[in-house]
Amino acid sequence: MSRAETVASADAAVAGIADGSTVLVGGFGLAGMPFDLIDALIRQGAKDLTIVSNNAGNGDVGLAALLAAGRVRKVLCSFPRQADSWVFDGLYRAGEIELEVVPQGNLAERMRAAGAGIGAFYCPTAVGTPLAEGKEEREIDGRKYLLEYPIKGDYALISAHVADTMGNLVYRKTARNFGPVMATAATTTVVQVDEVVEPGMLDPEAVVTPSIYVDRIVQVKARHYTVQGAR
Amino acid sequence: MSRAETVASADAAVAGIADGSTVLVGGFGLAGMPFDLIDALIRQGAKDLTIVSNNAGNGDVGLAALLAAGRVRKVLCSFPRQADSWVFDGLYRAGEIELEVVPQGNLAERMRAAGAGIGAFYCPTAVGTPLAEGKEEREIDGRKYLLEYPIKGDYALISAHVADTMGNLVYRKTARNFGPVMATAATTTVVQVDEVVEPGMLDPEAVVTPSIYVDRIVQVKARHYTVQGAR
Amino acid sequence: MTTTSSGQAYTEAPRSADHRLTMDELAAVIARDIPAGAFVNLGIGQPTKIADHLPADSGVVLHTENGMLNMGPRAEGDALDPDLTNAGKVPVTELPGAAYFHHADSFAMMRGGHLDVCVLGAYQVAFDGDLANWTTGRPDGIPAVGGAMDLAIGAKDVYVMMTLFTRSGEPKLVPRCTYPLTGVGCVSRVYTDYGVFDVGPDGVRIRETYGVSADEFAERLGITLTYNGF
Amino acid sequence: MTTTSSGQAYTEAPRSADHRLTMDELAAVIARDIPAGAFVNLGIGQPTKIADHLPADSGVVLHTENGMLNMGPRAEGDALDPDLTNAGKVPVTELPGAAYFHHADSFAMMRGGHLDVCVLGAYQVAFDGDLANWTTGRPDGIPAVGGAMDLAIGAKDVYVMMTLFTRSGEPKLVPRCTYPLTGVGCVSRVYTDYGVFDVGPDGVRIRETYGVSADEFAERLGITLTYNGF
Repeated sequence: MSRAETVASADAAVAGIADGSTVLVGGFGLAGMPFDLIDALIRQGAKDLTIVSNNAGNGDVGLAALLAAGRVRKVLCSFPRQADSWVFDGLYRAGEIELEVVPQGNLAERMRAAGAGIGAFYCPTAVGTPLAEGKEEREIDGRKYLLEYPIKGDYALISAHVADTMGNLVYRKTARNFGPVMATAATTTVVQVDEVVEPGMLDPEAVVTPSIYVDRIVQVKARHYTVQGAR
Repeated sequence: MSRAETVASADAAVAGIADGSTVLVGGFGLAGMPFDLIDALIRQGAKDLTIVSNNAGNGDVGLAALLAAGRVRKVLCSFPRQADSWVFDGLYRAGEIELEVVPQGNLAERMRAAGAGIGAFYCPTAVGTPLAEGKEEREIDGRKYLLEYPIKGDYALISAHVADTMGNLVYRKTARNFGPVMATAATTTVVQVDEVVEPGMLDPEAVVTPSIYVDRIVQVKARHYTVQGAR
Repeated sequence: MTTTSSGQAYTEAPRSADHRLTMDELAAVIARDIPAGAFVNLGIGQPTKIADHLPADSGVVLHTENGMLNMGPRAEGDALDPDLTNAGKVPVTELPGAAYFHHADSFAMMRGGHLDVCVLGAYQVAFDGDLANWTTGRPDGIPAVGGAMDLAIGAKDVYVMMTLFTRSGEPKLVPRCTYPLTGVGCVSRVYTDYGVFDVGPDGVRIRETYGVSADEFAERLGITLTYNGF
Repeated sequence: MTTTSSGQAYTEAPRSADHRLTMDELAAVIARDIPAGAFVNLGIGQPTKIADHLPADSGVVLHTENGMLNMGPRAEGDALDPDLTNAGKVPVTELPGAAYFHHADSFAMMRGGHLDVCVLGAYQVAFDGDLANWTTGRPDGIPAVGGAMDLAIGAKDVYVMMTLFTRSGEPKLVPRCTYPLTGVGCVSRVYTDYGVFDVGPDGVRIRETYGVSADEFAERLGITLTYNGF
């Protein structure tokens, strides 16, 4: 990937996402959710998308709004069902959306494998459970493992705290969650940030996502989500 | 692992390492090499050791001194042969030490797998080369991979820049190298640092090795190695 | 009646002795059993209560799988930060010595066996340590596993905190789980309102009971328990 | 004589035209071919010279596999720091926008195909792109692979920089490697003092020559080359 491009709007940031794309969407619940990019994706119009994200939308914003707009064919996630996942719940019950449930750690590790050039890996999670069905099992040193394959994205849409113009990223607290992993696993990584600074302004020891993983950067206005647990 | 212990001397830090242990030793050449811990290990006397490290000693210090003391049965490393690896070279040619050569990225990834509870992984490195001998090959999505197994240590001896008393670590520049990976892959991780600070003094966003991976911390005097390339 | 398994001496006993425990009392019992300085993940729901009962000087470090070590108590007022939540998406705080990491690193930490204790809720636990806590398997349900299967294998010791019986009186500590499994043989101890049990390859062993005799257990759980200390 | 493959237009040509190139001239040719803004790993030895020929405004970001992006030039004087070296253990500097990471992350970056170009030295390259650059296989040698096998598969394009012939006149671009392999079919282009060649599943294609005709290549390399542009 050549050097990251800083674009002027979220619309420019999501340009070119084709129908049928696999899009990795950052966030754990609302923390780290790239709201502006998702809103732009809704305006952009790409449909028949496969979305990989930890959840399947909360309330009526972000991922939930994308689902409500009818753009998503399939969701790979660990935890679709939440108190405020009514949009997904309705689509799923109506048979209008496919769901693949992946244990949360496997979701992260399978994207990490995609980014790291690992062909597959043996993982102990879910051995002996219904989610082991159809997976190859192997015993290594007396412990059982399942063979897990990489999850690669055409695009990753993530949110970070500060980017430099080269594409180095730092995050804030637990909003870091899936962002750094997704950035490595997509052909094109698009990030929305609170602030863009010049190279040299971020501590090279504290960079979490190195510039090589970032393709497009857009600075957005202060986040407009609320604290869920505080409702 | 319960909370890290800050000990008063390098000798206290390496106490209990048994004969026949597998010891992961940080450093890439001299950068990040835990000199004080290795010197203490020589005094401590453990023998018949298996050492996992990127190199097999430089000059007559550090790992080279441990080898020269006759304490090492086997070395797993990526690059034993260097301009100043005369100690290893002599032992190897005399048949007094075993060598397993592992590609550098596999060395890191196999230790990462040990730390991450991955049973084995398919890696494209070394396919079709002499280092593929005896390894299981598998084609996934049209590409060939070799099955690689974790490398776990009884101890890791590493060097970092600053620790807090809980065991959180930050490193300096490319001296980071294998330290963070080895810290995850050993039953007991021992770290020598330039400085120990109170919890709260390190930026939680910039911690590289979280406290859970560290068992013993010892503060040492300024490093006494020189810049190789500057000779 | 309070009993403990042989060889186990409790100097503190912050529990009721002659009636079943409330979930809050049970949380205190579990907090008592967590070793000082341990690295611990408390599952969402009831297990989060355990944090409130850890002594201030316990040195216990809490992990939350959404990417943090040394998590502090629930955030209130000005401390509320949408970027800082626990795995249940509840706003929390950070303690001095905290560290943040991404999801792959966080689950590597669990899967790699670095946590000392993980405490989870459950629908059912089998005598051999099998765990069912992610789905009731109802055909109209939406499957959602979250981190349950990762947590089930994600610590040296996996404890379960649950009521011993369902609302309709069915035992939840069972010879064999009838609900879909979360993990196989992964639970080592079960804390319930009526007693504490070690489970595993050797079957169930009673550690403590609260207001119920061993005979009553045998009758109500439908099995004869192996136990020490009575 | 200078030729280029069809469809390839070079606006800059910092090379000698009628004699074989020095390694320094060859480094300039490679620098010319590296796209602006590319992420590049330069192997130890000759390839490190390429950095000296990159234009100041190229925006090329150098990776060193011992854990750094946006590595700067070799360190001198006060800038010498034993904690900051390249993969050849030579002290280097950091440029604004640098980032440090550990070895597993660094090799994940390579193995995952994120680097645009990697330039390596070689003992031999086969027409189909096989690479031999880690050992001569001598029985008295000490095997040492370092990052060679990881680098061989560690970029979208793997280029080789080498003399076309050994000191004793044997071609190093060969129908089939006789030295132990570093990687299979991994090289896409070979830069030599006598010319530049694309290699791969379709065989060798001459891109440029320096002081040698295609017929001479055919004779000296012992094969008939497929080429464009003559």
